[in-house]
Order: sequence, then C-alpha cells, then structure tokens
Amino acid sequence: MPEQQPKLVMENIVKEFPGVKALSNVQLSLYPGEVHALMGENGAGKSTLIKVLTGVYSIDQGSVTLEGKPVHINSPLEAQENGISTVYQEVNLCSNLSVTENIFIGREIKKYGRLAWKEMHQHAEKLLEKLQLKIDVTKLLSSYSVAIQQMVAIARTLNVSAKILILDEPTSSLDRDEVHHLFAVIRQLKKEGLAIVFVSHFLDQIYEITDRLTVLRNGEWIGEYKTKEIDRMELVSKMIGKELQQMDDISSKSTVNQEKIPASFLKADEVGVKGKIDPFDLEMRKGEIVGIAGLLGSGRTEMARVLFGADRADKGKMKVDGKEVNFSSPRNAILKNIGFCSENRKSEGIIPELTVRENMILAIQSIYGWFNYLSKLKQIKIAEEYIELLNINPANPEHLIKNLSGGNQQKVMLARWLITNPTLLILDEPTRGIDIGAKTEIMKLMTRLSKDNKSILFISSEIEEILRTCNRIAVLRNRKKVKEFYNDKELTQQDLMKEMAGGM
Amino acid sequence: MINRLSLDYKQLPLLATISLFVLMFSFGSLRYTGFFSTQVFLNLFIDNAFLIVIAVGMTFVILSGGIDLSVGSLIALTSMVAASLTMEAQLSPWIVVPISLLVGTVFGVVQGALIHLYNLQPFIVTLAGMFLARGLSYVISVETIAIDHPFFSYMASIQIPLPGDNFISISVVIALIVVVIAIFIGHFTNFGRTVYAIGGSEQSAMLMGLPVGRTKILIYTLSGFCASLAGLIFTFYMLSGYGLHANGMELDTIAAVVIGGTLLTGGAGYVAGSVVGVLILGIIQTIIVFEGTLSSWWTKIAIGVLLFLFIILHRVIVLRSEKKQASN
Amino acid sequence: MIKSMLKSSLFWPIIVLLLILMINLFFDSSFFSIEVRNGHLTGSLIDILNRGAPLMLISIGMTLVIATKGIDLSVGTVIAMSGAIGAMTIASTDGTGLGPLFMAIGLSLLICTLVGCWNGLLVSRLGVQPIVATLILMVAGRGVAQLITGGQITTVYYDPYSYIGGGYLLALPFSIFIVAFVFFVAVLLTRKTALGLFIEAVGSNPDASRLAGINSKNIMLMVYMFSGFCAGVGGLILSSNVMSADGNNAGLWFELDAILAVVIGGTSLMGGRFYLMGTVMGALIIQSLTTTIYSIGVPAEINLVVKAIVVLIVCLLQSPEFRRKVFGFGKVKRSGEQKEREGVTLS
Amino acid sequence: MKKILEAKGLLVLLFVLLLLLAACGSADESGGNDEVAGDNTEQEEENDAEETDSDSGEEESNDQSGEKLVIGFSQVGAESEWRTANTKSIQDAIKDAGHELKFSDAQQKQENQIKAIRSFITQKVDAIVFSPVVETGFETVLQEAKDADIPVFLADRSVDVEDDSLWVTFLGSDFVEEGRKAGNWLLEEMADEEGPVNIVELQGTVGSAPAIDRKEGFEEIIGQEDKFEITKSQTGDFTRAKGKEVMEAFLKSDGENIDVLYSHNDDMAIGAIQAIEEYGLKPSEDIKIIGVDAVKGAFEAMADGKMNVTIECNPLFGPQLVDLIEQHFAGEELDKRIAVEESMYTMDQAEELLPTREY
Repeated sequence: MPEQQPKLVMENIVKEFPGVKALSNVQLSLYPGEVHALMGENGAGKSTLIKVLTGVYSIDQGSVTLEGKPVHINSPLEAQENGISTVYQEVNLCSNLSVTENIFIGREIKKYGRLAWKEMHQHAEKLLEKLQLKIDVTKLLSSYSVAIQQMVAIARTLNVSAKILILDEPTSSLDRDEVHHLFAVIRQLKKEGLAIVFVSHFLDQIYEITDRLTVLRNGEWIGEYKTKEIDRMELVSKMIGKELQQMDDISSKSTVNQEKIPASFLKADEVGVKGKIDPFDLEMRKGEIVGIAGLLGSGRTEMARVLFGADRADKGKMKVDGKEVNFSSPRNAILKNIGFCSENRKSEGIIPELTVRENMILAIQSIYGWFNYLSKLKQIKIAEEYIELLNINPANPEHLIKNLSGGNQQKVMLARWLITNPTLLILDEPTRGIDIGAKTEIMKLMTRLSKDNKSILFISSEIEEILRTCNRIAVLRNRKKVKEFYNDKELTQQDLMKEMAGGM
Repeated sequence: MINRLSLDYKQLPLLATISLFVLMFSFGSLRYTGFFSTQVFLNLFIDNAFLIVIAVGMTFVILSGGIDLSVGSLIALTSMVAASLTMEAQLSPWIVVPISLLVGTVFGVVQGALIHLYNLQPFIVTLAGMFLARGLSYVISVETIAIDHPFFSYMASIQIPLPGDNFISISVVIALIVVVIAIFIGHFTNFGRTVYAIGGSEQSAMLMGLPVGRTKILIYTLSGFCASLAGLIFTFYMLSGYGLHANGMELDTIAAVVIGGTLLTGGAGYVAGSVVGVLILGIIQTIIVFEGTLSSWWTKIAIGVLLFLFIILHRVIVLRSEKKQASN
Repeated sequence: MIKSMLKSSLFWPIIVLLLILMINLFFDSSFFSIEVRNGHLTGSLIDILNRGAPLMLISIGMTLVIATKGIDLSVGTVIAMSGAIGAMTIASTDGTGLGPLFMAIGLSLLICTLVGCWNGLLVSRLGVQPIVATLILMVAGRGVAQLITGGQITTVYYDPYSYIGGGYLLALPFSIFIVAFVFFVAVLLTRKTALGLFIEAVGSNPDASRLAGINSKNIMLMVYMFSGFCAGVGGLILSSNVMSADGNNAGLWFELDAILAVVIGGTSLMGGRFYLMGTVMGALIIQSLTTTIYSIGVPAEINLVVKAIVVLIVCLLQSPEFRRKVFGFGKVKRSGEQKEREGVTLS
Repeated sequence: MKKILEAKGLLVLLFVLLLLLAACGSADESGGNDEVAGDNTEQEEENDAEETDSDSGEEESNDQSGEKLVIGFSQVGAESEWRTANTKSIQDAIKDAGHELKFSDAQQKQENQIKAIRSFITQKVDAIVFSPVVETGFETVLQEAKDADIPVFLADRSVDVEDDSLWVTFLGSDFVEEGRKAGNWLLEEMADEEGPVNIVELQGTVGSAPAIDRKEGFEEIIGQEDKFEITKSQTGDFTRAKGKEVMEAFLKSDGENIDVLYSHNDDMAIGAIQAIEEYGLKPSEDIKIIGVDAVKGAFEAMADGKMNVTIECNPLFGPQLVDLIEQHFAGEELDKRIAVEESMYTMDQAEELLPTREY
C-alpha cells in the first residue's frame, strides 16, 4: 500500500487555543483503501486533529495536501466538497428532522426544482439496508435509539462520494452485532478505495479492522505504525507514555470477604417505572461493587436513574438504611448519600459555562444549601486536591470546563461526587470514551472506595471491566432484570453474555 | 408503505389549533346572530392579510431558533416610504412598490449579517432594528401621509367577488400566494430544510456542512421582505403612511406563531399553523366585537386567558407525546 | 493590566457611559456640577441616578431571570399593576398617619411577587418557554391594571406616598437608597451564598443541575418572584413620583429597556454567567442617553434612531468577533469556530 | 386501536377547553357588569341590554320604526382620563336613550378599528359611531359602510376623506382652535411684557393629531409677535411621568430662562408642575403654565394656584351625539361639522368649578 500515492498528507500541523497548545507538529498520511487508526489518550489531540481536517478549526501552521494538491479547508462544507466526511463521537444530527432528511440534508435530490421526497425516502431505505437496518425513514430521528441514530449518521456519509471517511468513536454506542455490521461496511468501503480514519478506545476493534495507526500524546505526534507490527502492550505504553504495570494492580476478582455478609445500605423491592424498567429487586451493601451488565437499551440506565430519583418510581418500595424512602427528585437521593454519574456527560453532567472548580463543588454545595456557602479558598483547596488525585489536565481550577477534553470532563464529574463522600455511588459508563490510563485510575478508585465501606453500582458495556471489579453482577435484558450472579471464580464472560443476549 | 393517516405527534399541536379554531367559530356562530356567514370567515383574511404575511416570515425566523422584533416597525417604515414616494416625490407605483419592498429586505440583510457575522443575539439586534425603523419613519414625517393615487385606491377598493355575495380583497390573494410559496420553501427546498436543521441544532447543522451563515442571513432577509410586503398590504388597507402604524404588532405576530404550534426554541412547527394562529387571534377580536359590551381591559385579559389556555393545551400535548415516545 | 481591563465585562459599558457623559459636558459645561438646593443635592448626575432608579431595579431582577436562560416580558405591566394597587389602596383608606403607606407598599409588593410567582410556576413547573409564559401577563396584566384603576389616571392625595419616589434622605433622593439596598441584597444573596452559583448552573445546564441535586425548579421560581418584586418596587417609585397611577401608560416598553440594560451589561441571553454591576451600568447608559436626548434638544422624532444606534454600538463593541475585526485584537478567527469552541448551541 | 384512543383523548381535551372558553366568556360578561355596578344605577340597564341581546331576532324587525337602534361604537382606546370619560359619556348616553350598544376598543390601533367597523357592517348595525385613531385610511371601509346603507357619525376626531358623503356628520373638538385659544390667552397675559418670552413645549405623542394640531394652532398665534420664542420642545407622550422627566431636563439645561410652559395636555402639565416645584421655582408665578383638556386634576392644580389656565376639550358630548343620531333617523339634515361646546378656564374660576367637574 505505501507505494501508492497518499490521498492525504498533513504535515507539521500546529493548533493553539488560548493557553493550550492542542497540536504541535502533528503528521498524518492516509492511503486509499486503508483503515487508519488514530490512537491516544483523551486530550491527546485526536478530536482536535479531526476538527482541523474537517474544517471546524483553522490551522495555525502546517500544510494539508489532498491528492497531491495543497488545500485550505475552512468549513465543514468545504471539507465535504473535498470528499472528507465525518461521523462524530456524539451524534451530531438534527433530531427534529426525519431520518431521510438527516441523510440527505445539504445534498438533497431534486426534481423539477423541488425536493423529491419519494426518491429520497427510497434511497434512504436502500442506504440503511446496506447497514442492515430496516426502519421507517419518514419518522423523526429523535424517535430512534442512539444506536440507530449513529447508524443514520454513518449512512449519511455513505451517501456522499467520499474519498476520506472519518469515524470518530463510531462504536462506543453500538452493541456487538451493530459493530459487526459496521465493520462489514467498512471492509466494503475499503475495497472501494476509500481512506478511512478510525478512532476507538476498544483495542480489540483496532486490531480487528485497522491497517495502520498513528499515535498522539498531549498534542504531540508519537509515531506511525503498522497495526500488525505493534503489540498491545507496546501500543498502550506509547499512548500513555510509560510502561504499563498498573493494569495488573487491580485485583482480578472481588476483594470483599464473602463469608461475612456486609450491612445492607439500599434495598429496592419490586421497584419499577412504567415503560422504562420493569419492577426489579436489588440490594446494595456497603463495601460492595455491583455491576450491571446489559446491552444498550436493556434498561440499565433507567435502573440507575430510578435508584437516584432522576425518574420517579411508580411501583415498589425502596429502603435506605432500613427506612422507607420515596425519591421524587435527585436531591432526595443525594441527601441520603447517593451519588450518580450520568453516562450523558455533555447534557446531564457538565455545566459548560462554569469553571472546573465550580463544577466540582456543585453537588456538595447543593447538599450544604445556599446559605452554607463554601469559602472560595476552601473551594480552591478541594478542587486542587481532586485535580491532583484524578490527574486532571489542565490543572487549573479556574479553567472553564467546556474547554476540557472529554476524558478530563469525566474526571471532573467523578470528582464532583467523590467530594460528597457518598455511601452509594452510581457510575453509569464512567469509562466510556476515556483512555486506558484514566480507566485504570477509575477502577482503582472504585476498589479503594469499596474498601472504605462504600457501595458502588457500576454500569459498563465492557464485560471484562465488570468481571474484573464487581462482587455481584446483575444482568438486564429488555428492560428487565433477568439474573443476578455472585462473581466467583467460575463466572465467565460467556455466562454473562448468554444472559445478556438471552434465549441461547 | 407509509401510513399517511397515522397521527404523527409532531402534527398534534397543529391539529389542536385547527380544531380550536373550528370550535371557536362554532361557539361564535351559536352565540351571535350573523356570525355564521362566509363573509365573517373571509373578513378574517381581509382584515389580517398583513398579519398572515409577517407571520409567515416570522415562522421561518422562529423555526431557526431566532426572533425578529423589527417586523411591526418595518411595516410602519414601508408604509411611510411608499406614502412619501407616492405623494411627495410623485413617483409611479412601478418604482414605489419595488423600492418599498427593498426597504425591508435591506433591513433584513443587515440584521441577519450582524447576527451571523458578529454573533450577536437576534433579540437585541432586531430590537435595535425595531427602534431604528420606527425612528426612521418619524424622520420621514411625524404626520400621517394620506395616499391619494389611483393605483393604491384601486388596490384598496377592488373586491374579488366569490359565489354567494361574498368577496375578498386583493391583499388576501397576495397573502395566500405568499403562504403557498412559503409552504413550498419550507418543505420542498433545501433552504427550508436547512432552517429546520438550524433550529434543531445549529452546531449539528454546521458539522453536517450546511450553509448555516448564509441561511441565517437569508432567513432574516426573508422576514424583512415579508414585513415589507405586509407593509405594502397594510398601506393598501390604510391608504396612508404613518409612523405609528402597526405599533406592537411584532408581539401579535409572535403570539400567532406560537398559537400556531411553532416552538419558540426552534426546529418544530409549520407555516400553515401560523396562518391558523393569525385566524385565531382574528376570531378572538371578532367575538369580542360581536359581544359588544366589553371594555378594552377585558379584551386584553381575555386574550391573555386564551393565550394561557393554548399554551397549557400545547404543553399537555407535548408532554403526552413525550410520554408516548418514552414508552415506545 | 490593560489586557485584564479589556477583558473585564465592565470595560465597554463604562467607556460608553463615560462617552455619553462627555458629550453632555460638551454641550453643557455645568453638567458635572452638583450643588445644594433646598438642602438637597441636585445636579444632572444625581438626576440620572434618580430617574434611572426604576430601570436599575427592574434590570437587576431581569438579570437573574436572564441568567437562568429565561426572560421576563411582564415587568412593564407589573409596574402598572404595582402603581395601580398602591394608589387604589391609599384611595380606599382615610389617608391619615403612616398606616396607608405601609399597607399600600405591602399589598402591592405582595401582589407583584405573586405575579412573579405565577410566571415562575408556568416556567418551572409546567415547562412553558419563558418568553411565552411571560407574554401572557404582558398582555393580560395591563388589562388588570386598567381594571383596578377603572381606566382612569388615579391621583393620590396623600403626602407620605411621595416619599418613595420623591423623598430625600441625607440630601440624596430616597430612590437611590432603594436601588442601593436592592442591589446590595442581590449581590449579597448571589455572591455570598451559593445562590449565584446555583442560578448560573441552572441557566447553563438545567438537566445537569437537577442531577447535581439543585432544586432548579425552585431556583427558577425564585428569580421570577424576585423579578416581580423588583418591578413592584420600581412601579411604586414611578407612581409615587407623579403621585398617580396610570394603568395605561405606566411602564410601557420598560421590559425592552430592562433587557437591553442587562445585555449591555454583559449578561448573555443564553443564560449562565451574570453581572449585576454591568446591568446597573447598562441601565445608567440607557437613562443618561434619554436625559441627554432631552437636555441637548435632540428633535423628538429622531429619539429612537439615536437610541437604536447607541444600542448597536454597545452590542458590537461587546462582540469579540467585531472587536477582533475592527481593532485587530488577537487573531482573526471565524465566528463558526468561536461558536464551536464555546460550545454554544443556539436553540 | 391505540391511535383511536389517542384521538379520543384529544377530543375530550378540546371539549373541556370549549367549556372553559364558554365559562370565561360568561365570566368576562359578569365582570363587565361588576365594573359598571360600581357606577350605581346603570347595572339594570346593562342587564336589559343583554337580555335583548339574546333574542335580538325580534328586535331587528323594530329597527326601522326608529324606536330602538343598534349602534356600533368604535373608540380609540383607553389611553387617558379624558378618553375614558369620553367613552363613558357616549356609552351612557346611548344606553340611557334605550338603544343597544356594540362597543369596541381599538387600543390605539387603526387596523383594529377597521376590523371593528367591518364587523359592525357584517352585524348589520343601524348606525356606526367612531373616533378615528388617525385621520387617514378609512375610505375603503367607509365605502363598505355606505354600500351597506349604514350611516356613520364621527366623534371627537375627523377623517381626511375627500368624499364627504361617506359620513353624516363630525362632532368633536377642534384641536387647532384649542391651540389658538392657548396662544391667545398667552398673548393677552403677556401683553405688557417686554420680552423675550421663552416658552417650552411638552408635545403629545409624536404624530398624533392633537399633538400636531395643538402645536400648529399655538404657533400660529404666538408667531404674530416676535417676542415669543419656543426654546425647547419635546414629546412627553401625554403622560405625567414623561412630562415630569422631560420638564426636569428642561429645567436642568436652562431653568432660569423659562417663562412659560405650554403642555399639550393637563396630565403632562401636572407632572411638569411637580418637577418645577422640586427644582425650587413657583409654578404659575415663575413659570406660567398652560394646559389643555380641563381634567379634574388641572382644576385642583389651579385651585392650589399652581397652574394658570386650561383649555377645555370637552369629552362629555355623548348626549349631544345621541341627539344627532336620532335627528338623522328622524330625517333631519345635519351639518357636516358640529363643534362641541367648549371654553377655557383660568385659575380664578377653578375653586368654584372644581366640585362640578366629573372627570
């Protein structure tokens, strides 16, 4: 492949934001018919690089050559005109438009000067069939799940005669089958001669689908490798910049002494919300990590939300510390020492206009109430403490959180809850979309908390993580709790997956 | 393939608005003699033709998540320009009409450009536009300028007969043509769909490579043009130019668009809904006139109460559909 | 040093305010002079403060509403209602002693706060968009005010009432003290307690705030009540000033002036960060502009044109894009990028 | 099946809303009654009018006999004390004469007024009374009224229409004349003064007919002598608050030089008086004050010696108007222009007249 002329060459790219050097001297070359992975921790500059390539940001220095000709891409529109299409990490479509419109908007099919809806609907159905998706394309995008929305976003890019396709974490909200479909499509597109940039935190997927990879770290270019020629440990160490041993620090199985049943903290008895989660029983004990395994849409987030009072239970009883409670708002739950880190960081987590410090102290302050205002000095002290503890970058408590990378925002969210010192901490996909280093830190933190006699409810798409950290594991399927396992030596990934998939 | 008859939840507010109009009309017909006639219905169009036109422009602005407060003042400015050019400069209507239409259009372009290029908030820019347009019409003249010109008189007085002794004015025809064109623009051009997309999420629209900036400027241009056209219709209706014309009409327009089911947050709504919204405002006034004994303050309170009921109804519909969607 | 001054949200409003005052000085050399007359300090500057008192009050209330991503269009009619209630209360009593005064103040402030409460309930509990929710009262409220006064201009024959808007304390107009007090209370509540943080959090991301345990509904309810209260005080000052209640005209277009003052002061209509001091500056800019127009004899018909131009200039000066393009501060960046970086979703 | 249920739910909802509408319709009515109830005797008549409203089918047959007329009245709005007094006078006069009233308030908007008149035409009223918001732009709708054979009476303000067959008569004040009266009073008062006499003027709402005409009439008279000069002129929007604020600004810029204040209405003058007092001057002595309208507040001010003169602009011409309408239906020819009886009141008369003022 490398003997061919590269489709795209980016050389010595520099991009600065006020106070931050997001990219310095970064290189990237793409060849037709290859899948190229962009690797790096959060904040390494992957997203920035993609945004530079797609014209969202302008570059401060460096050159971009497309098919041998230097180009200046100044807007997403120009990028598309140059054959560069992108599917972003957070679905960036218009949920108030129909599926067809989302696929075609900007390059609609016209007939006699008007939009030809019938043709577009048919075409959209065909495109989605390619992704093995059969849905009513006239319905609003918002009436479909995130996974389907992601597929629509991919279908949108398939519709253009793209030369370069950028997939920015396309798989993070897809389940196994959907990933399979996607890979099939990627292989097909590869055969057609497209250059594909693929970003993912799942190493398995990187090794399965990509040909070459570029590693970035802290905005700097580390190197370009053939996927086959670099092994996992080496890759990871390139990404995080040190030899990796911490991974093994986490005990491979539960640490809690199971002979003595720990004190119960929260007990849910036939709790359910109509249309969201069927009535379920769940007991959370102090010092225990309980995992929830289930596919997207299995009701795992809904379960977390009802335990936290974000959705109001319309059935069943809940007891905290033996006393019956009825959470009508998250506030009730927080006052009972429960914390909840939402999977939806952007819309339900961060307060974009506020600083890192203010974001961190928000929950503890809401417990204290208005009048008991933490002095600014105290706030800064707390913020600095957690910035160090969680290794948040940049380490400035007065930085606006919206200017932080996704992974660092996630750490701030964790800090917000750790500060409240909750007895039960509900973590909904805390490791999604963040790098291995941070993942490891988060899991270490969970173990430490459980040793502190805290109780943790851990939701993750990665079964391996759940198996490694949890004492007990509840499996959800179709908005229903179907099984609960003790995580003993015999339990394997296969056991869990069987329950998650069901009927096997 | 697609079940066209099924009730899509996004159309429910529109359906509710239409049903409410029908109900109010029947309510009036039962209560007052002489209410139930085609002419009463047609008068709603004759008396509100200008409001329909600005509501159409405003619908696009609100669909994109913006707002345009300058439309009422632009009507006054247009009427003033038309009147002074006709009466004082003695120009032919062939020159006056295009110039008048240009006034609002230019205003719209400038407002749109300020909003887009300097990232200013539409509320403030169009508020300044509102002051400016009204101020400029005072600068032309503080007095009303009566128009005495065959063309304007003809446009004002011509009645297009309809079967059954009824008639409509030429303004109604213009307004209906505008509505048809607007529906076409909204649903069958890429400009229209881009407006919806911007209203849904401006950031997404930009990342999808849509011409966000150009479209935004165009939206305000369109609204300015509609305001000018409405200003001309208003001039036909009043046969005069006056700086106090259409005072506060921007709020009537926004109320009509909201009653018509368009969300002020953008992204959802229909041009047709706004037309029904205008008709509902019209019918409230008609009922109050037929009632004939209400003091002016009761008019205001009644409109407030009705606005409240509409909003509650819309909330109920939206909440229900959200629930329904959640349970799917 | 200069750079941090330029960055401050107060910089441009202050410059514009000074500019307007300078223009006055040019036309009238005694503009800045303050003299003692009848034991009261008088002078144009005092006058601007005194006349601007209602607008400052209402803008302070409006700032907090706008910080929660809301807007309160009803303040103009609340002013009319407040004056009407105050005047009618006094008219219905015998008018001796201080009893009627406190009754009038108490009753009208109570009702105005309740009106704010109604707005707040619609916005926070029913989830109605603020602009629509307050539009209801903007329309109906004036009708109510007219209903209370029977459409008449009701004159108050009760001297203590004039103290609210026309009295003097320590040689300064009493209304200035009212504004100072409300401003002080607002600053104290928002900066010395966590209320300000909560308001900014709710305005910036309501869902996330709820999940962080903030009772965002109550916060919203409270800011609308506060806005109603401020408008009530402003209405009393205005009504006391002319010793009458006018349901038709009192407070007409005040909502727009108040919103302008807030925006000129640097608070974004998109919610989030708010600047009370900036708002006060904004209100003063608007008031000194009005006074300037009156005193240097700008023809009545171009008042609005002048106002529009000043508003545009202030807003443009505050736009980072404009400053970069015109003055060349920093690098020229496209507005699209700016928006993307700030994560603004204009919806 | 589910869809049908949904639709049903919606229907129920709409039905409830209809009920609410009906309820609030009647609530408004009863509210309207309450409002009038405050004014003692009228309540019963109001009720009568409404009862007949419900079976007006029978009434209509009686129309031509001249017994009972249905009169549509479109008022400008409720923008001032003067206006509400005017509205009440006309409403009461029509009801007292036993006619049925259809009242509509245009809220200062011409378009509302045109709508109201058009609606009167579709309701087939016997006569239309209206006070135009502005002078121009009523040709079309007046023509429609003429085509429908409905006589139109103009009250208070006139229209600028060439074809005077479109209306029966115009009964109202002459604003230019009011301005002249004000000017003449000043001419006399200042006859001995050397001059220059510096006048400040508080204008009404920019563009409104009274503001334009009162300014014109006043300037016409004082223009006769060179010693008069209008040094400042600014709008006070006809309101007290604005009047006071503008006067303050005037005083600030050249307080010592102001000899006369001419205000286009009494409300602004009253506001200005407060400003003058606060500034430390004596109204009516240091500064002569001329107002227009002759509202009660002006009499009170004059009685206190704070105001010199007010030119009457009489709103209480309801009975005169009803007489004219009845004369018209009796077949009499009416003049196209009938003036309302008005005079001018000075400080000396104020005290004795104060108790007799109704508005």
